[in-house]
Amino acid sequence: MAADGHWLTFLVLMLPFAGAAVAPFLVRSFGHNAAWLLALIPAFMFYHFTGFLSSVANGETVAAGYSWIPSLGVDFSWYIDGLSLTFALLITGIGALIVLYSGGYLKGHPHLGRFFSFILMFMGAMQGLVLADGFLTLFVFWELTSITSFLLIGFDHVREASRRAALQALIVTGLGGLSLLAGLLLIWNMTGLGSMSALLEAEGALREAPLYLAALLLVLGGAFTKSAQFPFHFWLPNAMEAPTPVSAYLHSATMVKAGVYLVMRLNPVMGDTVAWETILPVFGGTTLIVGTLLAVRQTDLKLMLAYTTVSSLGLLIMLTGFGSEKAAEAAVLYLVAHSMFKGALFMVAGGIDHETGTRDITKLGGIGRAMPITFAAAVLAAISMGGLPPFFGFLAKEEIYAGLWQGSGWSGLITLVAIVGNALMFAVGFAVALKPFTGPKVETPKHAHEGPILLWLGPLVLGLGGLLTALASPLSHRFISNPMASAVVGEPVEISISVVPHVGLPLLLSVMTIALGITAYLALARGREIMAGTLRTIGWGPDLGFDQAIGGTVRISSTVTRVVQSGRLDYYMTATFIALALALFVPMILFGELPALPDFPSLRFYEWTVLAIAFIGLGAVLHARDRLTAIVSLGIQGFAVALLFMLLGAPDLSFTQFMVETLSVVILALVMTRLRLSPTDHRPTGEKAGDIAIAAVCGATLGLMLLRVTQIPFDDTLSAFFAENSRAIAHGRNIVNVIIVDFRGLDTLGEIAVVMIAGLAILALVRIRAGKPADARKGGG
Amino acid sequence: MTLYLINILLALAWTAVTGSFSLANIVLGFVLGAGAIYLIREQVGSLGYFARAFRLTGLAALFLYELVLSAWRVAVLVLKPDMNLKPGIFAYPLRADRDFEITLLANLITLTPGTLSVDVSEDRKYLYVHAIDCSDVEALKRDIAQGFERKILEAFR
Amino acid sequence: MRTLIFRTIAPYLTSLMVLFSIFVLLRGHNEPGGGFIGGLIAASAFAIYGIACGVSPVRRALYFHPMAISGCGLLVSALSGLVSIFEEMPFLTGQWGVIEVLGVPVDISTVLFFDIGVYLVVVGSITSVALALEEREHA
Amino acid sequence: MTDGSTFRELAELIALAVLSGSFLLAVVRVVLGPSLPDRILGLDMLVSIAIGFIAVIGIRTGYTLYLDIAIALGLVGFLATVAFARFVLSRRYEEEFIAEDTRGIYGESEND
Amino acid sequence: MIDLLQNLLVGALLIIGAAFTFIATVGILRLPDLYTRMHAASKAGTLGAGLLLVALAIFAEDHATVTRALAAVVFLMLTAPISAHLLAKAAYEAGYRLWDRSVHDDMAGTGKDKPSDS
Amino acid sequence: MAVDPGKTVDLAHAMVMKPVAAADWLVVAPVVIPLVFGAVILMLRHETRMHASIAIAALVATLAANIGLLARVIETGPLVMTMGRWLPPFGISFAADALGASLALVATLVALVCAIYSLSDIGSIGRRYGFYTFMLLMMAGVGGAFLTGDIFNLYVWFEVFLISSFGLLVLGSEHRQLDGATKYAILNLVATTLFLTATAFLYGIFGTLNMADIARKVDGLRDTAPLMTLGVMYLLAFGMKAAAFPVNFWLPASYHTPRIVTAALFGGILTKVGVYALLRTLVMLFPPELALLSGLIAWVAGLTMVIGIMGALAQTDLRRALGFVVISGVGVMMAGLALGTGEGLSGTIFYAFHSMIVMAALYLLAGVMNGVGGSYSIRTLSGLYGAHPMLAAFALLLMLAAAGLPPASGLWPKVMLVRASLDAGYPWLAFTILATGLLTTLALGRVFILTIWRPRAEERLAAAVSPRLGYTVLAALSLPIVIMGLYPDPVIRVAQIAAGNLLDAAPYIGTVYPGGGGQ
Amino acid sequence: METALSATVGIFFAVAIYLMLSKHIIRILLGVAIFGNAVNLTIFTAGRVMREVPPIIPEALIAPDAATANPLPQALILTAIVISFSFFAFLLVLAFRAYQELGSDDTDTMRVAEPESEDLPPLGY
Ligand code: NA
Ligand code: NA
Repeated sequence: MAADGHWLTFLVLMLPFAGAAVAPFLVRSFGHNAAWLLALIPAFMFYHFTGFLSSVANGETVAAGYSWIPSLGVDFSWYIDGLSLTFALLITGIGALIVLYSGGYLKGHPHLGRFFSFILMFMGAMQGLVLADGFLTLFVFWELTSITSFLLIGFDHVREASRRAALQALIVTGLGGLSLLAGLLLIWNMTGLGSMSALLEAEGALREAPLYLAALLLVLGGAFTKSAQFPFHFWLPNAMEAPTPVSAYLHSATMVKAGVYLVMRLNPVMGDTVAWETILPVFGGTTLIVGTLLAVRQTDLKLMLAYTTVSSLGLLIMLTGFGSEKAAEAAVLYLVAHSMFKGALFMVAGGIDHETGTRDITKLGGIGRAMPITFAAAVLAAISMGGLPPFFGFLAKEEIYAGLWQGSGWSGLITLVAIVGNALMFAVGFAVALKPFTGPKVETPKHAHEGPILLWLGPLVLGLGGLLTALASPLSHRFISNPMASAVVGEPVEISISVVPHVGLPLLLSVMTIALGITAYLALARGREIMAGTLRTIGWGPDLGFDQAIGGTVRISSTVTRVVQSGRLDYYMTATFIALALALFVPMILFGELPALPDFPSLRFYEWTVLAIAFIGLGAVLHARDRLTAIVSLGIQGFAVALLFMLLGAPDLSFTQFMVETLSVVILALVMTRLRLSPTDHRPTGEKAGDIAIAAVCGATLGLMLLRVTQIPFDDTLSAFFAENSRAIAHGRNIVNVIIVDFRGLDTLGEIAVVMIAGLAILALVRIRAGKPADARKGGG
Repeated sequence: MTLYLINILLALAWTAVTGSFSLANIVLGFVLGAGAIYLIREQVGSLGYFARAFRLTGLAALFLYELVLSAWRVAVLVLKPDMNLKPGIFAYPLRADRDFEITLLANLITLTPGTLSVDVSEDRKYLYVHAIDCSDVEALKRDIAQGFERKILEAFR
Repeated sequence: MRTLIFRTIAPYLTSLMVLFSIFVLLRGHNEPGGGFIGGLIAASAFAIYGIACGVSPVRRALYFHPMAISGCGLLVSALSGLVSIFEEMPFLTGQWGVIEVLGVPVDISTVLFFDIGVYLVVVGSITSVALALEEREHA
Repeated sequence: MTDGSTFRELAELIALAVLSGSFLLAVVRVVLGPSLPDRILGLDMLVSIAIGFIAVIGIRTGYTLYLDIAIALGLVGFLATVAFARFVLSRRYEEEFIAEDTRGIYGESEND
Repeated sequence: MIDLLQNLLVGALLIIGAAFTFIATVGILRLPDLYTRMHAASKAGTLGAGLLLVALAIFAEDHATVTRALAAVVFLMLTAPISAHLLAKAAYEAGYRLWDRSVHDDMAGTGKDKPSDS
Repeated sequence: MAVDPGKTVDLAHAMVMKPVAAADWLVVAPVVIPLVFGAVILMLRHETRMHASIAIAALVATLAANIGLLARVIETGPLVMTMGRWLPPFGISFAADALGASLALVATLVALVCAIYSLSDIGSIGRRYGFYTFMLLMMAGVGGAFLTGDIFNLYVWFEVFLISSFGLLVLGSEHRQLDGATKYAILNLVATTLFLTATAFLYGIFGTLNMADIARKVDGLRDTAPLMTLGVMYLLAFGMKAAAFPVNFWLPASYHTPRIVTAALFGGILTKVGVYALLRTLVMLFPPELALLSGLIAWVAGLTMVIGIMGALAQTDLRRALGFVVISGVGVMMAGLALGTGEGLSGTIFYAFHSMIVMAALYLLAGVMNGVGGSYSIRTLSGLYGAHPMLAAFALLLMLAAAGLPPASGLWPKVMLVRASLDAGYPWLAFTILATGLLTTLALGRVFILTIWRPRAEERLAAAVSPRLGYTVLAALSLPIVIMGLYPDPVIRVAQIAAGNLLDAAPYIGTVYPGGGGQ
Repeated sequence: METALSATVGIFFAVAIYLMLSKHIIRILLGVAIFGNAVNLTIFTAGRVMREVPPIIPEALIAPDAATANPLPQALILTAIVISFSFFAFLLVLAFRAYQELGSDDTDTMRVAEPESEDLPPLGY
């Protein structure tokens, strides 16, 4: 990968993480004013990216990076085109405003430094996500956004709702992340292409790949969870537990758009298929309607905005997946507009909350006089949101209707969905922007007055941004909309729409939307009641479902674990030996590894006697009425084995076996001295039969295996070598002993280590007694 | 004890002189050494040494005899179709009072006919003996007193 | 179990058995036996001593803690394997030599020390177990 | 005519046969008990028989190296019996245990 | 001639030794109580094993074997009575009563048969 | 007749005549050093103050030897030493390839960190009754298992670390320990005994125990010998050691019972030895059998992952939950074994490195949490964030690592395994691996929010134990976790070399038998 | 001979496993001991069997002049015996201590590490 000249971009990619590292120290020195310093980081990044504007506007792209994991063929690489550049500018630009806003909003918070760290880390992750070229680069940043958002949502971790929301976001987006990873790896496997730029170049490769649909579903799993598409939308409103700067930044302007970004990014290579153009509009449209309906139900400013965000995300997905070039252009315009107006409105909501102590829209009114700048910012944003000229939102809305209406029934349905959704969003948007500020003054917990500059600068800039970008639409189209739309569509496109209304169907539809919106605005209180009633009737939703899923998972896990890990040794042993029986029996039968039929063994009478003694001993152990008899009987079989070894030319073995058997019995006797045991053990007959069956199968198969093994011609090279060299080189006549101390001395070294450790462990067992911290006796010396 | 050491030294000298360390040669050296000491018995006061050696030999012989005899009796008893047993434990009053003597006596009693040492009383005055035929306790006591116990006391005092 | 009869004879029996165990250890290279069996016999001897006369006399007789003896044994075995590093030979290569003791040539080898290490480990560990259990008995 | 080795070999076989029988009988005592000391006695007997067996095998095969095993067995078999005796002693006052343990031969079976 | 004598002696000792061993086992099967059985084991058993070892000693050619065989006999003689004593004492003190047709028991009432220590 | 054979026999027929450089001793150093120092510590029973320093010094030396060994193996290929100078296969060969050397290195690193943490976790009684001896001997056993080239010798080292782990497990004799140790000991004993039984059959078939020798003989015996049954026996025996479902019971029954530093040692190291043995036997010795077993092993892997993580979800006691997390990790490693491909195996090997460090760190983290929070129960443990933000940072990092999320080490092996699964036509295995990652996130995420974030109801307790030492060891373990997460390339390279050595045993065999023929 | 030993081994294994399936530790331990013997006999048989000729080189020879029993399995078994003895001793004492502390040798009743009635972990957040 070409590295030259791109180090600055790499630095910019890393810069927010460095900022995260120093943020706590800056806060320690400068308090909340550190925001000014820290805002320089995104500002610098923004500045860096503006440098790409002209070349990207000319249709150039930058794909660069460093070799990261060559052993896996993975690069750390980035790709700058209209799409990623726009996102990068939004992220850094809004990011700078958010940093400032945070300084005001969380002024005096004991963990402000930590907050800045988190938000900067998030910024780095989000920026990396949109710029990433390599799949794994993308995935890493994708997951980092989930993790940092977990930290940010849970920032106010003392509250249970915060913790719940944080975990919920982590799990839902984590689910999506893994789905995305699977999708990306599948794409990589199918096409051999591991980066976006490569994929974009080989345009048709993916669409024709055999598992296209699987890959699509997996990738969409990532996109839909991240972008809160129905039915995964529930985590987003809950994430409003986060401090408002987080809501404004992550949950409206940036992170939730990651899914939209992904869909847009893949549109040229995955779009234009029936699946794509069905799944996206259906889910997007549903999300749009559900989101707006739920938004109507809310009284909390942030929640109202959150649900309209859900709707907007649905709208974006619907537009991107619709399949027409115009719709894609509309998505681009709407995305930019939304980032500005929604970010502004969230900050306004936060400002109101900060200054009045409440966010409940029914408890707010008439504070416009006290907070004029905030009011202005709110109105600016709301107009854009309502799609009124001369704001950027208006351009977007015109383009939406131009893109969706194609005369067919399907497009009619989609257009209808868009109209209803837009109208409701219009209503909610203005409700947020007007209701608290206008009308009679309502008493609020805190006495409202205008906040400090840090609190109103951000919304005001963004509100004005919606106006300026629209007014200067040729410029914004040239540098922003066109390059981005080209990237989404996959070929150069030219957007011409401007603030000057063009008479036509789109304008008509816009007027319809506004009319419907005003109606809805006026009937908002009534609509709220209806929705509340409806939801009460349904009584269940994905949010509740999440709790049930978690609880259910834990419960099922617990049940399964209780069965599998029963805590009873005899179950464990039974399972183990059933496994052994199967492990021996099945392959032996399946692969024909049974022994040939042997001759009847010819043994000498005393050899038979020894075997008989062994069997009698075994029988006695089994039959023993009490354990003591069993122990003594154990001695018999050990004794018989020792005799057997003696008869089979193994004096050392016989010697050792005699000694060991005797000592075992001695230790048993010493140990058993203090044991008061019930004389018998009970094994129900059924259990007995099962145990006998298991034992018999294991025993029989092991015996058969041994017989089979001995029927193979034996290679005695090793023993011949030992016999030849035992005395000649190793100076010992007892070959067995020479093996033990010389040929295979290492075995013996390990063996005596075992003996030593066993002795020590037994000493520890005997001497250390629970609760009594010391070994009582001094006798240990 | 000193004489025993001298005897061993003589045996070693013998083997060194003859240049063979074989077992037979050592035994031969020991016997010859004993003979040499016997020659000078009056000068070195070794009468007790030999007397004790003879008594020990006598004890060993008695023991072997009794062992074979007892084994035989047990064999006969066991193989008889009708075992008319009158077993029991009796307390044998000890004359020996040194640990070593008591132990030796107890062991010898165990290895010999129909008797088996079970325990020594706390005050070491009595040896409890289980006899397989306890019909005449006094005769048993007499046998022990005049057999093993006497021989032991002779050998070690 | 500290009966007069047993107590009187146990020390002799113990020394006899220890002697026998060393015999078994030393001839292991040529005849059945070796460090492990020798160690077991010696440990049995100490166990008998302990049962007959109590644990303290055994501990006094051994002087070192049995587990220290065991550790020493492992060390001896491992070190005897390390000698060969000086001869540019692999771990556990037997080194043989003859030293003169009072004019008598005596074969010594690292292999012998290895076996002695085995012996010590076994004596130490098994004795430790036996004594610990026996001691608990009278606790 | 002969150096008597035929007789010796015959004697070896007889001894082995007799010892085999003894083994089985001793095992029967161990298995039957009825009391713990009876079983211990049986085990002790087994050791004695094994020592003899080793001697006979030594003669029969000419490998006298088994002798060391016999010596060790004698010594360690002793240890086993000592330990068992110790075990028996330690349980001395468990009336219930002894009552059950001895019922078979000292109690009912003799009287009934 | 020496060979013949040796073989005959070895053969005889083998048979006698084995026979004594067998008798001992019959004894421990037939005799009525633990204490009487111990007579069989400690006498006939020891003698049997001892004789077989002696047979080996006579059969063996080298001194080392002879010495060890005889040492084995000595060990046996040394340990057998002690284990008999310990087992008998332990059994008695543990409360294993004599055979009910025993005629004499001087140990009864010495305190050995009932709890004496705590 | 004085036989002085050394002069009359041509040693070259029996012995390696090439002098052995001192540097070649690197291959046994990881065994000999801990063994010797373990014995020395035992001899100094009462000098408990010296124990820790000796143990740490020994482990540092072992670590150095391991580093040297791995460097050499990577540079020049497998390194062999046949003990006693005997020609292979007559002597016991130690044969370090990238797999064994790298696993030994990571295990030693974990042990060293645990030894440092033990300074605060193990008192003088524990030391006196052998904590450090157990620990060092366990490491000797683990090192031996990783480095030996002889299958019976492998059994011996298994037993060495097994008995040492018994010692560690019972140290303290608490009730739970005794119960846990009983199950652990009996089930593990069954496993090693099965291993030994299989080895007996193997010896009966091959007439040799040297793994290189087996590898070169195996093709000639394929038609005549019951190798399938043998392979299944090894699978079962080592699967048990690795705690694979359905023979994983011993692990959750015991790992939560001993001192936390012991649990960390176990959780980090022990199961991986089982995984290693599976790789060594099945991949290197019985590849066609492995191919036939692939489907079965894949099922085992999947079930192990799922059962493991479900167990973790169901626990209240943090340590018990971690025991189940260990099991689920074993499932992930088994997945690579099932695939049997280069990428799958290198994923498994990388995952083993990762899992050793992360699981040890998680247990140590639990220990520190207990130290400052006074409990292992997620029901009562809470409010740690306020007083100990560093702890929260470590907890988060380790949670991410265990779940396989960036920027920690767990991501890459999972990526490799998922890719390999897709390649090998096991999409459901890939799915299971990923789903397990999600459930791990859930399980540990719950732990995180409950113990770290949830505020404490009552007044915060003063920390019973200073977490400083805990932070030190957590930092020491976090460093490799983050490095492996951000720059995994060197580790992947090692894992790939190791996997390559397994799949193509020729270099391994060639090093053990330099002449090509051998005998 | 191998046939008889294989059958013997099978019986040993069966008995051992049956005992190990018991609930009582002492019986399980007896099973473990027999298990060990079974494995030793397996190793022995797998190395093929030969009667009576011990692998010891006669004094007069430099190497055996006739076939002897296979020494390698014997050496392996020695190692295995020692190891299994060590484990047996440990398990025995462990069982003893467990009995002392937990008051039972029934594995069903000594469930301290994994108690029977464990409630669910907290389901909240
Ligand atoms: Na583990
Ligand atoms: Na050995």
